Amino acid sequence: MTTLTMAKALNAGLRRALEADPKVLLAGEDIGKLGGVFRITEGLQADFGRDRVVDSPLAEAGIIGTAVGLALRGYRPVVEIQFDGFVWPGFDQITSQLSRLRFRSMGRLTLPVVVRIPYGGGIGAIEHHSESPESYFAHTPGLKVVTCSNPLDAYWMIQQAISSDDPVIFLEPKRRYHEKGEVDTGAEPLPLHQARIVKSGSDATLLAYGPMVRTCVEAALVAAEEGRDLEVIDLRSLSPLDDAAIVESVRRTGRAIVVHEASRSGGLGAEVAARIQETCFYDLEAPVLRVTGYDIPYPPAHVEGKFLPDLDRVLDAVDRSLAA
Amino acid sequence: MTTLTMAKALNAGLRRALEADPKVLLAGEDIGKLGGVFRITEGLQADFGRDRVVDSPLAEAGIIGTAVGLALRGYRPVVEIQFDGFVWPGFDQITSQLSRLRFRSMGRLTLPVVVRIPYGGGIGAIEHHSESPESYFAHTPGLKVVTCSNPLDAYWMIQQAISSDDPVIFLEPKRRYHEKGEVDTGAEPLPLHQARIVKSGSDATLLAYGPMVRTCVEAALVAAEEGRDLEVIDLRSLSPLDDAAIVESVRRTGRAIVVHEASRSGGLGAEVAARIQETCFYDLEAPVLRVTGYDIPYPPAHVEGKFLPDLDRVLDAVDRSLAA
Amino acid sequence: MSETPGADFVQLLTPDGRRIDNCDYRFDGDDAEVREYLRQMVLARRLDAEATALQRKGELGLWPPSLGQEAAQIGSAAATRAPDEIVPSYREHGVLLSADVDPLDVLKTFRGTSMVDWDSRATRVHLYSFVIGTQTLHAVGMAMGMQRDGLVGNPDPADDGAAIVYFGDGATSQGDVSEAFVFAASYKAPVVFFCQNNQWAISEPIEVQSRIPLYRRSAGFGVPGVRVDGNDVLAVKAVTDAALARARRGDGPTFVEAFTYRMGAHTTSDDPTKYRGRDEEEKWRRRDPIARVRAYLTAQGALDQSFEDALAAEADALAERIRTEVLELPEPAFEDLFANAYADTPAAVEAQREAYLAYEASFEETDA
Amino acid sequence: MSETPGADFVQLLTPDGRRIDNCDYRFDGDDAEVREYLRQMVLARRLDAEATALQRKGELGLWPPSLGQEAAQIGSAAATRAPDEIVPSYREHGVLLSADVDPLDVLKTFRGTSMVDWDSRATRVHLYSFVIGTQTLHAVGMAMGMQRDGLVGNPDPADDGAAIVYFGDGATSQGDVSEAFVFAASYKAPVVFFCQNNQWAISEPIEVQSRIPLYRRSAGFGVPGVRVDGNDVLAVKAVTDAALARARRGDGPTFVEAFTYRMGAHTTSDDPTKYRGRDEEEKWRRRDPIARVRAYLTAQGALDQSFEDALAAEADALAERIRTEVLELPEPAFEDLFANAYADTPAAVEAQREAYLAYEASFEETDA
Ligand SMILES: Cc1ncc(C[n+]2csc(CCOP(=O)(O)OP(=O)(O)O)c2C)c(N)n1
Ligand SMILES: Cc1ncc(C[n+]2csc(CCOP(=O)(O)OP(=O)(O)O)c2C)c(N)n1
Ligand SMILES: [Mg+2]
Ligand SMILES: [Mg+2]
Repeated sequence: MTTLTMAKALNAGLRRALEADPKVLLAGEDIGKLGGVFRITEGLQADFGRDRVVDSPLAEAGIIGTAVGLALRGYRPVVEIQFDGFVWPGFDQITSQLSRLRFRSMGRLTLPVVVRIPYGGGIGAIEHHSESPESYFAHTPGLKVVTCSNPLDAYWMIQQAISSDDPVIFLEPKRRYHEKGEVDTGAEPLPLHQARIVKSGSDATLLAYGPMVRTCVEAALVAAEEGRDLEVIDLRSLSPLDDAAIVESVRRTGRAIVVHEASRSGGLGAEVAARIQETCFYDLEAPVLRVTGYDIPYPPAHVEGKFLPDLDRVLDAVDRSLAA
Repeated sequence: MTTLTMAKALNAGLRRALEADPKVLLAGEDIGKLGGVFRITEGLQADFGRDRVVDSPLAEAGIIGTAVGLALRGYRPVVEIQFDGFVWPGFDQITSQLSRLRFRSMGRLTLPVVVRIPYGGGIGAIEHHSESPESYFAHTPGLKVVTCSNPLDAYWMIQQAISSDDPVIFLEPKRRYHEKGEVDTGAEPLPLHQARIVKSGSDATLLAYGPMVRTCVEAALVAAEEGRDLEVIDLRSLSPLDDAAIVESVRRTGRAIVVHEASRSGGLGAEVAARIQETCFYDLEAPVLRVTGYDIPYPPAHVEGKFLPDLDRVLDAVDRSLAA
Repeated sequence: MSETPGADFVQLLTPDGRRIDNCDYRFDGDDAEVREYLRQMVLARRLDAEATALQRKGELGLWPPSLGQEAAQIGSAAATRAPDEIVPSYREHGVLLSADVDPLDVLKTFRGTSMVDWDSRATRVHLYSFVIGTQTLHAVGMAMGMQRDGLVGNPDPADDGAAIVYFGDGATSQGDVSEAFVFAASYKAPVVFFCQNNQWAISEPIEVQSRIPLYRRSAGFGVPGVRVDGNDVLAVKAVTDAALARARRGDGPTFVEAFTYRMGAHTTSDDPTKYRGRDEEEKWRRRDPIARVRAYLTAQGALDQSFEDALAAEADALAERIRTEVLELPEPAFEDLFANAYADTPAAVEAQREAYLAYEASFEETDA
Repeated sequence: MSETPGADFVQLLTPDGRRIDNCDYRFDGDDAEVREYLRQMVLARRLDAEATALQRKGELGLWPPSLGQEAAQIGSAAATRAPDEIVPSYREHGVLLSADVDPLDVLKTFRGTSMVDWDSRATRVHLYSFVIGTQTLHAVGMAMGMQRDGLVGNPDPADDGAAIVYFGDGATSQGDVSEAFVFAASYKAPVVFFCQNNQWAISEPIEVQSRIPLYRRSAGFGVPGVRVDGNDVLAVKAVTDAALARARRGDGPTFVEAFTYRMGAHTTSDDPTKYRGRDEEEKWRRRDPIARVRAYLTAQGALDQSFEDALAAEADALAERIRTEVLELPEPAFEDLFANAYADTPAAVEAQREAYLAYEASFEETDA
């Protein structure tokens, strides 16, 4: 058991994957000598060489497209997209090739590619550096989409993603990179596509993932002081969703609030809400509420705090849900 | 009043827009001499010249990116993407530039660009030619997303889209291109972002758009024979949604079924269902159901009929909704 | 068509079948080998004709004809050998035939009974790609993999391999293709970019994509380019040999522009009369790649009636097999497709499959 | 750094400030004009230094320094005039200063109080772009618009215009940039592609993007390329003049590679010691573009103390203004942003704005 930041936990997970399987290789812009702009790959090129930790030319379609080719030759490429907003030039390769070459080949080919994307806001960045693109991927059949909310998950989930035979979009909540947590490198990890009850409760279920998990836990602690017993679920896997866990909780609490940074319309919360009302219709005491970014592009850094869901907005929704 | 196919109605609408405003221009692959692979632009280059009806090099990012530049110089470009599955190479330009240059410029710039995309299945095509990408656009703030289901709307909506100062993703249900309808070129059209009740009814509301409107109307006619009175709403505008129309109908019927060809998870139906349960919670007699494509890539043509919602699948959902 | 080819245009056989010399590129095969090319070209053309006819009868959903591009396809494919990887676009029926992919597998896709259904690992022929340009990056990635697998620059050249990727003139405008040049050059990847400039991208003449000869496109990326007479199977073989040898040696990528012509429609849905003239088509018909190699072999005295008869019989047999077996291609079971989207199928997708089956079963009950 | 520049490298001033001739490119300004460049370069450097300092104090979120690229920026901007359109990337603070964009507007973006907040139509300077390469296509589209507006090839060249677009060496790998070459060549659009090769794309040396001189990249697209000493303001001005004149005349696009150096960090978040050596930085320090033009003017006897004093005072005043006014930049009102996403704001977005305001108001009630 050691205490690590999420950044270091990811680094340790990548290192272990590189050690475990010679077919694993990393590629991306500035991931070599620099160790990536967030230093997630720090030291890895020095230790594993330039053939396994590759500084790519500045072109995301090229990065994803060549990863597809490497995977077809039996490699397990883990590519880094420098920031969320820069995945779009590679989106065609993701959505029309990476996600569906297995289907296109009648199930013959496997595409064990991991696309790591630091995502989300809250770091005071300029444009295109604070996006939450998860639902574009979650709507794309053939992809798996996961996100970690803490160092322990970061350490294990990155390794599980790398050993997945399906392509995985691995979303890293960049504003949590420097938060610390206990990492047990010996323990048996939770399966990659399973949700986790972070705090159990009975009055309402908060469904969150990535950066918003901590926000929801904090909200639940404050609510507890007011005598409200909230359950917080870390979805972890956004595609597939862990329906069983969601349904089990909402059946118990009768109330659900989905929280994410992405814009509301067409965000992951829509899918979660649609499923909950399909499966828990008779158990719901209140509509499923969504606490999300607004339906405008990400704003300038000085007001990002207004755009992003925070403890107060979550509690406000809890009030509304309980009042219904 | 004339009878036109949707293809001819679009052609007539484009022609009228070209005549009305010298700043309107069309660009895309093969839209000139050939008139586009669906002949939507047939005859327009001959009449308006190669400067206004432009055969673009084979590159979608280039087509969208140069349209952005033309718009910045005061033009109103209408670009054609040859098939739904080929919009992705241009997606970065759409999602990071076209959709948000207005926001990026603090509201100073207007981007009156229309991106026409023939979409959806049912034409027996090979891969990438039958996609329904609407929810990727509807989740992107700054874009407007509309789709026509009949020649009359096609004629008017394309002109309204061209005169919109916001960028519009204009989705054309290619399998309906050759269906005919009455087109009144003198009438006052419905506002672009308003839904239309195609058939009124009281037992349940079918919410559809584009290619599925006709399917739903047919289902409603069959249901009527069995004594079921279904309302069919053509959403027409997918972003923004006409919330008022949806709520008004569902409040009346207490039951809603959303129908689309796109894969279920994260499809537009998720957003519609999420909103309905938020706004009509106490009016709903049954969960909002979704009749959609499955969560796999589009299948080979010989089995596309199994993938696509049809009359029977819609009626099956109606049964389930009424049984709830 | 584009400007007439200049000095950089590699030709070893004139249109009327006379052998000429080129100081940089030599064809080193014998007449038996050339006869084998003729054989494959004739079979490819027959396959194409049958498929086109089947589409007209409604038995295929679509067909992109390879008519006229046989020399470019057979000549380049002839230069490959294990462990090379072949990465086609969607019109390389001749390449696939040469690489022993069963034509019936190719026809399945266009009939609409299957996604791409040949074993790309066993055949070393990657799937057809329908998104223009996309496959060039896959090929570079495969070449990067081959580098790492130690398949480049070995003491025994027979151990070396490379990837060859096919694409059209129109594809050169796509960002993906330019990025493929960048990555290939940056990594010195063992890849040959084989562009069939058939003068047209659907209705757009090559001038829309490039106002200068296309083979020049790549040099600025550090990838040497060469233009070859794409209707001259010997020249195509020689140029591709050299490019593949360079790649396998570890000297990096090459761009080959095979200057040829799409004699048919873009696909069976297309109507070329809308955008090009008979005279142009006629001019190219006089450069028919099959006639050329046949003229050459005849002049060499290397073609006799028994060869021609056997070839005609083989082509007829192929045609007959196609006509029969296309109609017998099994219809896909929709429920099986749910297993193809993921290696590890999510429960929700499995549930959709079950719901689909239950729904289908409900009709049987009703019908019964 | 990359290989030493060869014969194609246009230089009019040696690093120690001696004037040399070039048969293709001439600088036709007088010393007063050169003094004006010096002035702008000094101001640009001061702006950059102040902004860097403000970022260190936490007053800006980020700053991408232009240090070392002043000649490339001021020299090229000097070649523009109405109705040219200037399309920057994100490091062209010198270009903006030269084009009279208020530095405070630039600083707003990096402080994080605003999106891009200068009037791009009034200034003819398009927004900064942060997605690498994206703006090259916008510039080509603008140039296509200028063609249609009749701003190209007029009897009086003063009526002509062109677009000039800035991007970095790293950007040349992006598909968008290659597509911009394709479109510009296809349409013969009046556009100048101005690439500042500052040798680095964050931590990646130019060799990752190109193993051959970068200016050669464009020729294969039919876009002539030229490499200019990017630290020589006279050469940059002369080369850009020629490229713009060609574009305005209607002769089509040109690619200019300004060979320069990013003397500072990539941005204030970057740490160059991780990836490059002091010796390299030192070598380039000896090619400082400001020292060079100052040496030249001094040798010409065209610099006197009063000019230097006035310039120093002007730079101090600029610095002082920046230091004061950055702190006074108004905080944005979040609710106002809802009006910026659409020309015609949807009801649901308006409702979100109202919900936001009501929610905020609820705190005021609570607080009261
Ligand atoms: C990204 C993308 N855009 C558009 C299309 C539609 N399309 C199919 S083939 C084609 C023309 C291709 O021309 P070329 O590359 O010259 O190949 P050819 O068909 O001549 O062999 C186009 C535009 C596509 N398949 N993919
Ligand atoms: C599409 C995209 N990918 C990645 C990035 C992250 N990024 C910002 S600047 C940069 C390097 C740019 O290098 P270059 O083009 O040489 O310009 P310079 O910064 O040297 O001026 C990178 C990779 C980005 N902004 N956009
Ligand atoms: Mg072609
Ligand atoms: Mg640079």
